[in-house]
Amino acid sequence: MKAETILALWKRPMGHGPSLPKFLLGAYMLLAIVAPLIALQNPYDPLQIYGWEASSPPGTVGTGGFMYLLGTDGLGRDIASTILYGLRISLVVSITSTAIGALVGLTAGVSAAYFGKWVDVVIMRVVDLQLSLPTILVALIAIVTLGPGIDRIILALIIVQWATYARIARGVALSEINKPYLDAARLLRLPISRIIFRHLLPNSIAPAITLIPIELGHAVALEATLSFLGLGVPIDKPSLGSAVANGFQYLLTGQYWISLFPGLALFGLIASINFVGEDIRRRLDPRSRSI
Amino acid sequence: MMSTVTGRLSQAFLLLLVMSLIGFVGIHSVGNPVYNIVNIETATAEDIRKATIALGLDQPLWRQYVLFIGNVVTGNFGTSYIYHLPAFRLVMSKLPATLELASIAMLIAAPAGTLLGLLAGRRQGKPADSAILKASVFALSIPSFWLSMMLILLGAIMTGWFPSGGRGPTVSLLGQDWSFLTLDGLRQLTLPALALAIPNIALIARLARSGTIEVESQDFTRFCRAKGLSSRRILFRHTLPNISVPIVTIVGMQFGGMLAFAVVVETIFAWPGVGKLLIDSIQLLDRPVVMATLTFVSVAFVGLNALVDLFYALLDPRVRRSA
Amino acid sequence: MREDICQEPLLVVNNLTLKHRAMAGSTTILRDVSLNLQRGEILGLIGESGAGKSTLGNAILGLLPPGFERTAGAILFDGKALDGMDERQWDAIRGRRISAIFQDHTASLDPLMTVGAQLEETILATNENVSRQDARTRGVELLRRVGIPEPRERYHSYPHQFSGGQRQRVVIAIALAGTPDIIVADEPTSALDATVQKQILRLLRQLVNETQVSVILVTHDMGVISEIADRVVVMKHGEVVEQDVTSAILDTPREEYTRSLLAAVPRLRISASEDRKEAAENSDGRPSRDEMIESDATAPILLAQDITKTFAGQGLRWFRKNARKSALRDVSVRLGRGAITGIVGESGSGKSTIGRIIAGLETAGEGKLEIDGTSFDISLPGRRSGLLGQVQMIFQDPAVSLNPRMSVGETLQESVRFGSRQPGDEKPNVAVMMDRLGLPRSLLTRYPHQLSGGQKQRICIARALLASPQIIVADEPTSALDVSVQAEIVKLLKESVVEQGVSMLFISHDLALVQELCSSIYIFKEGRVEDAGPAEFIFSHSQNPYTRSLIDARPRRFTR
Amino acid sequence: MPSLHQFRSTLLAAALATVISAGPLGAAAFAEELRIGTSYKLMTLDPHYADLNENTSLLSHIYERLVNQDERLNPQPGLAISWKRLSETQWEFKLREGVHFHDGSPFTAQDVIYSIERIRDFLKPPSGGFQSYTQAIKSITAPDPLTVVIETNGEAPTLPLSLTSIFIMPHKTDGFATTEELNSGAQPIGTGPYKFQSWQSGEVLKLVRNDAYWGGAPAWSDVTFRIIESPAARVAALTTGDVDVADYIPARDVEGLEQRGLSVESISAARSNFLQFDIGRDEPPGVTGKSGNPIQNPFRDKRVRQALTMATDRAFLAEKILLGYGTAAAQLFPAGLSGTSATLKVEPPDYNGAKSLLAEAGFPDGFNVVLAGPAGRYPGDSESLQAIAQNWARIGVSVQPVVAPFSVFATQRSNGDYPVWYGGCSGEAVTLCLDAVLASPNAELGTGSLNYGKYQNQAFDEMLAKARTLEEGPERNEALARATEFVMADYPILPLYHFHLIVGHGHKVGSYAVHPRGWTTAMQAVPSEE
Repeated sequence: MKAETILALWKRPMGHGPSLPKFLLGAYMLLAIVAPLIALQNPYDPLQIYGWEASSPPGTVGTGGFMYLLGTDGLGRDIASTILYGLRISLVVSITSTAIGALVGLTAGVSAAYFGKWVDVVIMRVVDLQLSLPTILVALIAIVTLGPGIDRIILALIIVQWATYARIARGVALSEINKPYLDAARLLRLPISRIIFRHLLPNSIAPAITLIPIELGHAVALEATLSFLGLGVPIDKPSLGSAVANGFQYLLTGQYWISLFPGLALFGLIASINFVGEDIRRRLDPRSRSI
Repeated sequence: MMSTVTGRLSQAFLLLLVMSLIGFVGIHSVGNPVYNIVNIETATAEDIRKATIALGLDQPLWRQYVLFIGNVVTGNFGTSYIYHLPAFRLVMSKLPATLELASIAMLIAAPAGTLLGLLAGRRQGKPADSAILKASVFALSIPSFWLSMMLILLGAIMTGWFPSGGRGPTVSLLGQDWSFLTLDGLRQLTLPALALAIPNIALIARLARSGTIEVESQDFTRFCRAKGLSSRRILFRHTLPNISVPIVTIVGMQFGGMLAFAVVVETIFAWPGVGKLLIDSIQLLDRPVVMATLTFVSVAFVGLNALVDLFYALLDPRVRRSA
Repeated sequence: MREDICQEPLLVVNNLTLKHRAMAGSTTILRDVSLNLQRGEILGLIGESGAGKSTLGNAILGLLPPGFERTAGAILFDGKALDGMDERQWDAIRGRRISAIFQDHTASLDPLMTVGAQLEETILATNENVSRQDARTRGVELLRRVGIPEPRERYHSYPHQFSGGQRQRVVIAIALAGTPDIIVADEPTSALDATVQKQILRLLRQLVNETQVSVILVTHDMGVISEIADRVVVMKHGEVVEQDVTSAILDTPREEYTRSLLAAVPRLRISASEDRKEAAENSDGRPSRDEMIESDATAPILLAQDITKTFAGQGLRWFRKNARKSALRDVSVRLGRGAITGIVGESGSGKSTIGRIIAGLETAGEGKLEIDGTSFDISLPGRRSGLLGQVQMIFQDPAVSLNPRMSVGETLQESVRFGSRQPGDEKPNVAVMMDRLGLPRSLLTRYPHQLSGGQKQRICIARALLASPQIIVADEPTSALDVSVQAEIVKLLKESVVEQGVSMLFISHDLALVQELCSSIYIFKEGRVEDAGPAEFIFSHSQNPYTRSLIDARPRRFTR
Repeated sequence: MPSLHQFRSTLLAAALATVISAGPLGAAAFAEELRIGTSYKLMTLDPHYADLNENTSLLSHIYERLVNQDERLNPQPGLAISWKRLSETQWEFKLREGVHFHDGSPFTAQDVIYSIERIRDFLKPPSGGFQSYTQAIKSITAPDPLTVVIETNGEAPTLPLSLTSIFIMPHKTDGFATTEELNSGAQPIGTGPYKFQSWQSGEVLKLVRNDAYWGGAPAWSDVTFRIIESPAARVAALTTGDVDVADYIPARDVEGLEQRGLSVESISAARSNFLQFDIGRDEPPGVTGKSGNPIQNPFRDKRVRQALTMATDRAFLAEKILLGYGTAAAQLFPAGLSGTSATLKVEPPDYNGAKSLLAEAGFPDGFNVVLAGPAGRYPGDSESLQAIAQNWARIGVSVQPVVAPFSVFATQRSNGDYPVWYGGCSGEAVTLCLDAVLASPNAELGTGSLNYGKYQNQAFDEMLAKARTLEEGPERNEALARATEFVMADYPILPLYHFHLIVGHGHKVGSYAVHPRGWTTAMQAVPSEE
């Protein structure tokens, strides 16, 4: 990885010029932040919901005096508002878990590489075990054991994610350790903390940075999947995933809007994250070797 | 060679041990399976107590675990609380359904992904490449549950081309029931197989693409061109074999994943496979079945890894040690 | 073009100008380059990195990466313009008329295919009407011709089962498979050890003589040119500086640049053959180790005795990449106070390993190590043995020797701050050191990627010196640099040792460099000390056959 | 959405293709084979293993009971043609003549004794679900091969009702058959209208017609049960014609099925779902004041329970969540079944009244409460919780709905982790639910087994005890109805709804009689005339 490209990325994280994914992602973020201001209904407030208007098709004007732009779900919640609020949950869960997961994973990976021996063996055994299983299973086991709740989901997603970072960071750190500049650092008998934080870590996180958008996309999808399986967020505070799940049963009966619109929103969110991530990755790694 | 075998075995053993512990503790902390076995609406407290004792659930957890390990050593995973069948036999009976689903999905994904990847890699930077790349990002962005739902919406509800779920009629072969041998069975297979295949096509295509670019930027490709080979020959005779190692790895791993944990797709398409059995059993707290499934899975993973290694040796002479 | 009946040039490059288009804008890579190539001659293309010599080679092969654009001039082959042809037309040229050999013999061959299959597919692709059987016969014949022993048996081997030199021979055989008129040889020997390099060059000469094939030899090494080129084209920054027959270039260079290139090549001095004979009569030509050690009267600053290292041991787990396939057997080295001692050997001889063990970066199984009278337990990893910090190192590749995330100033300050000094010792001044090493102080705020290779290596030297060590191990400090820079660095090292009063272990594969710097020399072969002695003795009197073969592998021209 | 007609024609084509690919044999069997898609996964072939519809529904083709229950849950002759009470502790049952087991052996009193003793004495838990029905039986004798006399420990006026749950197996002379034996492929043998053919656990049960059936040849030559747990898949299988009958159709799919020309039958189930309050503890977990401070158990106050009942829009649950396939509930069994009250009515929500009642009880601003329930165990369970949350919010009670898989929910409920929860009760008679849900917990009497909230009402207990001594009949039903009316005035629970059992069927089936107890059998399906 060229230092110039990294510097360029720091200076201008969103790269040159606008593009649809960047715009979309920006719009998603904005919508999530201002959701309470623009949503016509707070779908998490039972007092604002008119149950008898459940399953209204898009365009119905309800008791609240506004139009259900995308229809209502089986309990009378405005789909458009549900999407806006669900977006908040999806983003908060995934961003928090990705950030903490990256932090934990990077520290673990670099420590494993630097200390070697049993530290390495223990950390990497856990990582290997975890990565040899599909993420969905790890997440399932974690959430089943941890129990329901948004904080538990975040925890489960951290558990799922840290291993990837740890493995990548360890790999990079190992190859960095072999570089002469680290030999030079060791020859100066620098304190271990200085070697790790001044030399090893700054040079090992760059590939992990490229991982963050991918993992963020994964986290959104995984949270949605868990919620879809009924193991995720509380039922009265639907995320995008559980909103889709709520509508799944109605899909076959023609009330397509209940799951179609949240699904589209979810898909657009993940796709825009992935496209922006792809863009960042391409600029950091011009040969785009990583998948 | 010996050390890799023991390494593998010890890893399998470790995997099994960890999974069984997690499974045990996890299920124990979640709830009491007894409530799924007795009719909660008619049973008395006494009934529940008796059933708990009968299942050995009154024992301290560590003793249950020791007992379980002891039984596993003799090949006995216990009897399903719910189905009252030997747990392992139950898992095995679900295997054909999963196996055929995963195989068909991989048979679609591997060639399609590889070809798309080669094409994109060859046309790096050209419209075909960026189209394939973009499509792959899209394909990888669709959560599998939503992909499955959309396939049902498009392939079943709107067009009526395919059934929306369930497994088709089966034909017995080699003592197992397979549904891909009947026309109807294949139709039932199509949508779930596609749901599993699409993300894998994207994954393999991206891998093949980056492999192609990497291999074709190497000196030997340049040398091949300098020595007068046609680019077609280079692609199929040199590039393809050289990118096949990572592809085989990912195919192996993904196949293993599908075999065990096509949870979401199997659930949505009501496909009676191992993944569905696992998630049902987790929900029903049917511990023997959960444990048997996890064991099968860890063994299958290690087996598949060994198979992938074997493939490496076939593909790469450098790996072939003096036999 | 003037008609010339007997000497129609095979290939003519006429005022060729090439540009490379990138996002940042377009850069001229070649400007107004003209040259021609006769049948049966070896044309040397020499220049330092960035001279555009490889680009020219690729242009002749039609293998320019995307982004290159010809803005003027032409390449004529056999009277036809090469550029502007489509891929199909190129297919008729490449392999059959123009073939190539590349630098990296390992990467040139498909690792998954037998050598025979790769030969065969080339023969089938470049010759019409050849049966598979014929192709095989010819393939075996080609292998024999390039000097592969037992070609029939080796035919079905994979590339990784050959040695480096043999692989390059196989590459040459494949290049010959289409009986081409021209072979573009891009640095064909620079990845090989000196002795092997010599053999390959000899083979190329022989093939040219036998088949009248023409060779365009792209290289940065004057030695290679001097060995086999008929004519030489000197290039700099995409332009031709001068061209002439080899002897004229070597003996009477017209241009300053050519002269500087020649001057920078280290020359090996060997005393008259009579002296050598005389010495041989006096001894068996191989001084014992004890003799060597006792020969130095003063107490050495460094004494390594009977160091043995096997790679089953530790170190492997930690530093996998360093696990080169070299072990050490009973290696003893001594370094006199204020002296520069050389360690010479080909790749895999263990010369780097001993350097790293002495610096405390690697452990060894057995052996004793004394620095300034203190002995260290080298079986313990660095920090625990207390060895770390005693010795500083200068590494081969300056590009990766500096932390890319730290400015030059930070790097040097760190060295001052953590260097090994007795309490009360005066701290060296970074700025003074910069001045001494000829580095502008403005570099202090720069980051490594903003520096040139030579600058980076000077920073590395500064870093090593600023830590105030007693000993510096320099591990091939010049081999990643251009010749002209090489000479400066060597000069700098020599001065530093004198000025700073340090002792230096200088590790290199280049005999001439070692001769220039070192007072005594150890010659390593396969993890053992093969020959050792004062520099004078080694170069003038040693009768050790391996030492001799190393000396003989030097280009004649640069050996005096 | 694309047209459903187009969809339907494609489906028909697909169904046709199925028939054709099935070959000539398939065509011949077409008219007489019945394929049922059921949610009931048969767990075991042991008829005495577990008292769950999952088992009994499918096994009732093979095995029969002494006494059957009609659609109003009244006892009807089964293998016993008549019964009478000889004394307070003695019952005599006359057995049906000319009944043979599938292996040809005749049905006699010995088989009845064997079956009852197997349950009472032999089977060990967990196969203990049926023991509650035999607990009252002291001894059983056979004066002649077609008569059994059962002596009970105490008074057992409802013994015939208990026997509606017990399947009769052929007796064995060499001891009792074990569950493992019955599961391991040994052909299960009963007297029922269909004979066992094959069983793949969790997937398929195949049956063939018992031509020697005492009640005349059954309607279908072959019956295949396909176990399809996912409701969507069951509906799909019915629409594609893969099955002729599908049970537990989600209400939301009814319209679609009818549009596609399939028939749907339904009946209010003999059961109810309700909310239960923790009344036993002073400070149950999950209840706090508006500011999050712990408060005294509000559910001990009848006014709070009444207010919450008044604020619950049960019609909404029935109409919107169950899409009309549910009846708003005011008691434990749907009105009309024996022992139910005709006067208890569901009132529309009265939020103002509820609010003032709450204020009277000392909660003018309401309180916070966790409302727990299982996910997907009963139709509309988790949705109901959210709808109730919407209702209660109007009177200031903020609800945090919590759902979990049933076993998790049940574990936590019995751990006492919830203050209010969603429950359900069903049974062969309303007394069962009155005993289990509303009677004070009493291990001796076996009452209060579902009374997790520890509700106690002595007057009601006495009324119930009095009714218990009465024999089946109008007098007893009247007593039960009065007791129900009495206890419901105290708002011990909050009855929500009686969901409807919905069964869909294709053209091959002319009519299907849904049974309130939720059984799915081939006997309920009448072939169409064509």
